[in-house]
Amino acid sequence: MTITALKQPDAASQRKRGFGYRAAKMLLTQRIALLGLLTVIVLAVMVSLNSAGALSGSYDADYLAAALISAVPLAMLGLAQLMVILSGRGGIDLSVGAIVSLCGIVFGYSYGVWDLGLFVSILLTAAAGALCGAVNGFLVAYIGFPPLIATLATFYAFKSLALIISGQKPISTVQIQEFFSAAQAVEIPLIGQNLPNIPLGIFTFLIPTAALVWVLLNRTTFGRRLFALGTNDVAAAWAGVDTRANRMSAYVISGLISGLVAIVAVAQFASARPDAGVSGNGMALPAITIAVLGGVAITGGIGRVSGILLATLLVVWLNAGILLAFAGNEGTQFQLLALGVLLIGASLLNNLTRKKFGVLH
Amino acid sequence: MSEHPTTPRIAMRGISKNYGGVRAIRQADLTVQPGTVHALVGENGAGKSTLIKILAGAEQPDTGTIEFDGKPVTITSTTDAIRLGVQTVYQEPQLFPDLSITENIFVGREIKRGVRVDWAAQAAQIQELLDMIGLPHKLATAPVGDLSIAQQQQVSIAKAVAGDASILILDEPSAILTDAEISVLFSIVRRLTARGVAVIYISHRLDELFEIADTVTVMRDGQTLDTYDIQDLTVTKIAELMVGGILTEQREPRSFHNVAPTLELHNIDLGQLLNGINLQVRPGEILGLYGLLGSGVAEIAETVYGMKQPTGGRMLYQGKPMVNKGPAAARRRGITLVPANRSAQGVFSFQSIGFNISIGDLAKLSPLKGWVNKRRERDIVLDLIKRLGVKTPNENQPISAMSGGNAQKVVIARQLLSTPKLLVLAEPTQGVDVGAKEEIHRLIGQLAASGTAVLVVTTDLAEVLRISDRVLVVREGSIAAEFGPDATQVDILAAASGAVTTRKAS
Amino acid sequence: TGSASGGANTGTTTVAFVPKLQGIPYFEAMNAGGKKAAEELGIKWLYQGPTTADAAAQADIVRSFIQQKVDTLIVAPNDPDSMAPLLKQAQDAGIKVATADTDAPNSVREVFVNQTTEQNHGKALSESLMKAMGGSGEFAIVSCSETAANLNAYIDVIKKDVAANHAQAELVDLVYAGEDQAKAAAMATDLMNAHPNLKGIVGLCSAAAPGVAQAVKDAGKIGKVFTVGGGTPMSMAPYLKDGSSSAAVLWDVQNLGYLTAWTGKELADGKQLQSSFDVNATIKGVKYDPATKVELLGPPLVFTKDNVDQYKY
Amino acid sequence: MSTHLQSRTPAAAGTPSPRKMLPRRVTGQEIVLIGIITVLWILLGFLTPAFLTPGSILPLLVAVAPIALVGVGMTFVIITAGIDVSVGAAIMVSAVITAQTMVATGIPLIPALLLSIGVGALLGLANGLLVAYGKIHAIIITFGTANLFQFIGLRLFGSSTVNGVPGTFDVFGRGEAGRTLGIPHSFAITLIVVAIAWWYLRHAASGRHLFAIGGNANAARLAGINVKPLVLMTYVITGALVGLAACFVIAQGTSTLDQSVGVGRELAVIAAVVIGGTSILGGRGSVLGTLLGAILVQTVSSGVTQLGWPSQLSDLFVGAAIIAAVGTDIIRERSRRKP
Ligand SMILES: Nc1ncnc2c1ncn2[C@@H]1O[C@H](COP(=O)(O)OP(=O)(O)OP(=O)(O)O)[C@@H](O)[C@H]1O
Ligand SMILES: Nc1ncnc2c1ncn2[C@@H]1O[C@H](COP(=O)(O)OP(=O)(O)OP(=O)(O)O)[C@@H](O)[C@H]1O
Ligand SMILES: [Mg+2]
Ligand SMILES: [Mg+2]
Repeated sequence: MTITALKQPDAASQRKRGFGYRAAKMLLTQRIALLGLLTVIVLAVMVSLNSAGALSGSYDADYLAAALISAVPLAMLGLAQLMVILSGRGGIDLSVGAIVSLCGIVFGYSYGVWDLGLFVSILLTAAAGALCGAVNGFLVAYIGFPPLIATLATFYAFKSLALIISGQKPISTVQIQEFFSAAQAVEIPLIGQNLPNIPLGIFTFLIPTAALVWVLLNRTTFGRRLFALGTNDVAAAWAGVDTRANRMSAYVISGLISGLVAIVAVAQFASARPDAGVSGNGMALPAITIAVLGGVAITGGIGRVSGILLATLLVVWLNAGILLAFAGNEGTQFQLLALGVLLIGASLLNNLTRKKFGVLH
Repeated sequence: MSEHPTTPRIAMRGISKNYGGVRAIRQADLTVQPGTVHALVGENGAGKSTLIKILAGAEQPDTGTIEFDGKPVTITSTTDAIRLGVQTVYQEPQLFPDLSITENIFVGREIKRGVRVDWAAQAAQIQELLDMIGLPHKLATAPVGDLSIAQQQQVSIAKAVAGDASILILDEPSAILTDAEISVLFSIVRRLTARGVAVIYISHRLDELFEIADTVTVMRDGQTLDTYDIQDLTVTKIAELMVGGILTEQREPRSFHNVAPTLELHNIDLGQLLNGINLQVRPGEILGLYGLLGSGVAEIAETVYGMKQPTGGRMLYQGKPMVNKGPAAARRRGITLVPANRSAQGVFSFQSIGFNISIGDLAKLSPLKGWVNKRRERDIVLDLIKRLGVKTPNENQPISAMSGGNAQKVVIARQLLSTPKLLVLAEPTQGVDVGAKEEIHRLIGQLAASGTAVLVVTTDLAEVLRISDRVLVVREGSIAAEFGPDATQVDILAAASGAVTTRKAS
Repeated sequence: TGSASGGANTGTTTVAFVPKLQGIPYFEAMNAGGKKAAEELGIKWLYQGPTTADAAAQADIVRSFIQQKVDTLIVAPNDPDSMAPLLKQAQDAGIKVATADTDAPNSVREVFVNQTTEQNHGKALSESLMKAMGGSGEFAIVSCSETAANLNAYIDVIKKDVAANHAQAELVDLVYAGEDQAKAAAMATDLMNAHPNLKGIVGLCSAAAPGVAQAVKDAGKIGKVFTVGGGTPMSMAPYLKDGSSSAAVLWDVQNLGYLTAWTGKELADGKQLQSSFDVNATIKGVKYDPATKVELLGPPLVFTKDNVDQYKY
Repeated sequence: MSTHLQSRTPAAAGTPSPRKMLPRRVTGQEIVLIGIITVLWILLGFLTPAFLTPGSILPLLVAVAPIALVGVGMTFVIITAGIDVSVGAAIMVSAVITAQTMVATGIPLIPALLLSIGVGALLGLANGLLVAYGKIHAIIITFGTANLFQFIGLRLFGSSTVNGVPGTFDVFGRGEAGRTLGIPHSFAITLIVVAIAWWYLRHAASGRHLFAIGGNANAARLAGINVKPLVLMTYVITGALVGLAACFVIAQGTSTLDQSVGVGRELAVIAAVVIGGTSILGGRGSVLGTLLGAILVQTVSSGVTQLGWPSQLSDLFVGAAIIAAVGTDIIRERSRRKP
């Protein structure tokens, strides 16, 4: 009736508007378009700085490929945050870093000390991660803890447990040291000769995880239910969605992914460190940052796998470039500046988007 | 009455407002005289709420002027509006769940001594206000979050009345109130108009306008059509103005199959809320459940659907005992429900229409359990959109961009993914315009005709009489009376409000 | 790809050093020593550290230096095990690799520039403490990171030395305060309360050493509780002077930085290190063990109120 | 006439006295916390006799002060349904500017205090403007500004420490100079701030408005409350208290200030606030609870050290304390909401 009468002229007028308007709208409403553009800008600026000789090392394909090694844990934990933030009601997981620490020790013992073999060790570690996630999920979904609080509590608890069960010592037996090969850069078969070597973790961990999460979210009914309860918890319950079980599953998956990241971290560091995920600023805050930058709405129900992956690429390549652009201590300091500006800038843009175009994707 | 002798309290001229691409209102005019009740009517999405939000300072217009008592004013915030004496009861209660009723009523204009809130002075005033709206005194300190929706609406009204209003705006206040509560509201409104307050009254219950309104402005497609004296109008006339055509009353005769009941409730209890509920509904039958808010009528629907677990009694479904652990279990059995509160319980706002429909039965989306086949989803969704006449360019539109009536159809479509054996509809047409209401009623009739047992839970008297084969009246957690289709509104209302205590055989 | 001997730099030898973290006096003093060496030896000295003592952040920086194709890459690893593979990667890229301050024993590093042995350092700490405590009484240790290998090694040495040589002294508690001075002070306060007879506290790292001294000062227990620790001279000077700290055990950090840079140049030039050598007028008698490939700056330096003002870092 | 309402009416029977109109003075959560803390202190008093001595309690209270102080601001922020994860980095910036100025100019106590508070308030203003007027979720904004503040702080440190910080702030310290009649000044100031904040939140109209904003920001706007300035104010207050807390942190540190100052404090502060019963969803909370929460956390970590247990255990107990405290709160709320 009336609504279509109001809408149709709008659709028509949109068709009439020029390419510029549509491009701007796409950049603002499609987070991945914006991230893609930013990544291209970063690459272009760095490459031109490079050819102008303003960088202290060459910003080339080899370097970009080598930098991808830090993309693996970052993007995977970003995906873990995607799952829980999507589930709504303030979903967030502050404990992922602590789970990485704890599960790293589990992997260190099972693979490096008890010698259970790679396959069993991976299963055990992933199960430990899922169990940690289940604790979070139970507190959030069944008891009704706000996620920020539940995961803050388990962050403290898991972090402490990792130190206690490891006796504060990293596990670095021969097996663990040799496990580094799992993180090494490899040549891509067939087409690899002309391309730089890519860190193995991209293929063994990141791509499978990303594919799995994508399929879960976009091709399974679980994904539908997750989006539903993230968008409107009450409506989901009335539509027959078991909100508690599904919300809990999101946290279990987040824990599971964190468990896998623990294996990546062990491989990358050639040792199982009880503070692997919490030292420095920890792994949780960067992961949340990646998720937000990747366009995941903190209120739930909106978010895409591609956004996480692109945001990771942007941050990792930008950071790598900054290290070459600023010598000395400034390098790492300017990384903080860049991240802060990106995060606030992207959020302000989101806001503009909502005002101008309504919904955001 | 258009040539009123006095200066209008408010004169809005040439008001337009766009939301992104949506033109919510276009060149609307509204002139309201002091001491009158001015009704604003129009289909869902006609722009009524938007127009009054502009007056209340909650939204800023793109174009237009506003005059207050003959002087031009600019209203850029709710503070500006409140300063002019504009008090508003919004369509959705705007309250603070953790604060007490007293604090809710005084929030924003506390009685103060210095910076400190004068609790004692507020306490003295609150009693008077609670008396006026008919809420018990003991609720003064209760957190608003503990109240029922209807009580919250009453608090909103008290809040607006407590302010020194020169204009009182009521946006569909009656939609969730019972008739008793509405009559309290009307007496308040009359008292205020007697003091010279101008009241703007928005409602879809056209019949009540004849009780309270002096003038009526009709809106359509974001425009104000014209303003009429209430004496010059009838319900049919208003409805015709609203939809811009002639409404034909059509009652399709329903054929009633006398077969084994789909659902039987035997002495169902639910804590203090329900006691000893007995009812039966058969395939093809439409059973109306009428009750005032708080009567327990809503709880019957929730119990059947598995949202609440009965504390006593038996439920039989297709002749077999049934325990519904939750809505999912009910749906697996073929019981679906359209919830009463569309925005809170029904709609996944920024998701697409397709998403909003298919969430009802994800198992249908692929032969493989747990899997989503996008093409199959599209086919199913498009089919339902067509069957229900949802007005949308495609199934990917977010449901938040739709009018109330269309959104309601989407929520109904969700229940029809597989033809339900038992369909429960709670307030199926609340806040839905006349045209859409018509279509929804026809749809319910069609479903019944195809063999679905239908349970309609409503507080809309006209509706329950119009579509039901039988009407059960619920009062204080029990079935108070049963009526056949020949009952009158008076019979039912009397039963619901306690005048009739004996059960009348049908 | 660029030539083998450098991308951005042309001709001059480039030595890069990655500290555990930036902004703390210890590593900034090494940086100062390295800069001085660079001026005197005509090399290019690069210094870049993470903002927190984080192995992953450090790895990113090491990777960027590999990319810059420096001639020599020297690292003070936060996590020796995780640094080993990266050093291998650097070596494969034709870069000379070494460690300084903290070793990565299972790596391909060609030299470890050691300030002093863990044995010597631990022993100097325990001897200074025992001297202050008069060889008897209860003492406690406030360490920093739970996982720092060198700190844990010092703890072992102290335990053994006290057990062997000071039977009346007893280690009653060991706590970890992270790299946080205030937390170290709070924990030292708790230790003094829990053990009223406590006579000594070791503040093991450069954050804990001033922290424990401050706690003793605040508790008004100067002269009753004695502290020693691994603090840098300028941060320890006030405490050494008021007696809340009896001794700070460290080494000449600027000289260590100088030696690090010098060693980097030697490696780049492909020279063989002698078993004992002098670097300049102040750095003399450096030992080198070809079997373990470890350079040794010399014995630890004990700062007291008498000599602390000679060191400006 | 309102018979139909009777089955749904909650709350006690009878007309309330004006006294009952007042918001509750002490919440259930606070009573629980007082109980837990009392039990813990008595228990620790038995297990380690030194615990209940002034030499142990006073430093504990001094250590509580900065966390509780920032916690007061954080409580304001969280009541409005916001959050500020940048307070750790903001402490760093305030502390380094103040310490450097003291070293360079030797300014006396009051100007130094004002400087630190001013810097903190300025950082809070940046947060507040972005949250209130940028209309972005507070957690995102403050994650962003946390990075920016950390950048600013590190640049100011200039890869060095601030050495020879004068003892100007010793009046807030752990030592003898920091006490009068045995009461630590820093804790006394914190108590005063808590008391003022408690009164403000309970009795001042604008204090009540903070609860309204947290309960339903749109309804608050529609009720004519100036939401944005009030939200802005909560961040500025948090910033100012961060500035004051930075002075306490300097006083509790050594004569050398290094760049680890403030790092990770935000989580400790948030932990204290949520243990104190403030709802992270907004609309409900108390500063008294926050103070008690901070005391509980500090008691746990001091207790673990004094008992001679491995210090790594204290985080485990903090985690457990959060779950226990918030869990009882959730269960109590739920049982209250059930008629
Ligand atoms: N915030 C908004 N953003 C986008 N569109 C909006 C917004 N609010 C209203 N609209 C659109 O503006 C039009 C007018 O809406 P409005 O709420 O004023 O209608 P109404 O007459 O009050 O309808 P109802 O009877 O259903 O309450 C509708 O098409 C609606 O979808
Ligand atoms: N028994 C009573 N009868 C009538 N009015 C009362 C009574 N007790 C208190 N009041 C009124 O209620 C208001 C609040 O009381 P009061 O001034 O004691 O609060 P307060 O001191 O600010 O807070 P608290 O009660 O927590 O100490 C006052 O204005 C007082 O006049
Ligand atoms: Mg409306
Ligand atoms: Mg009083």
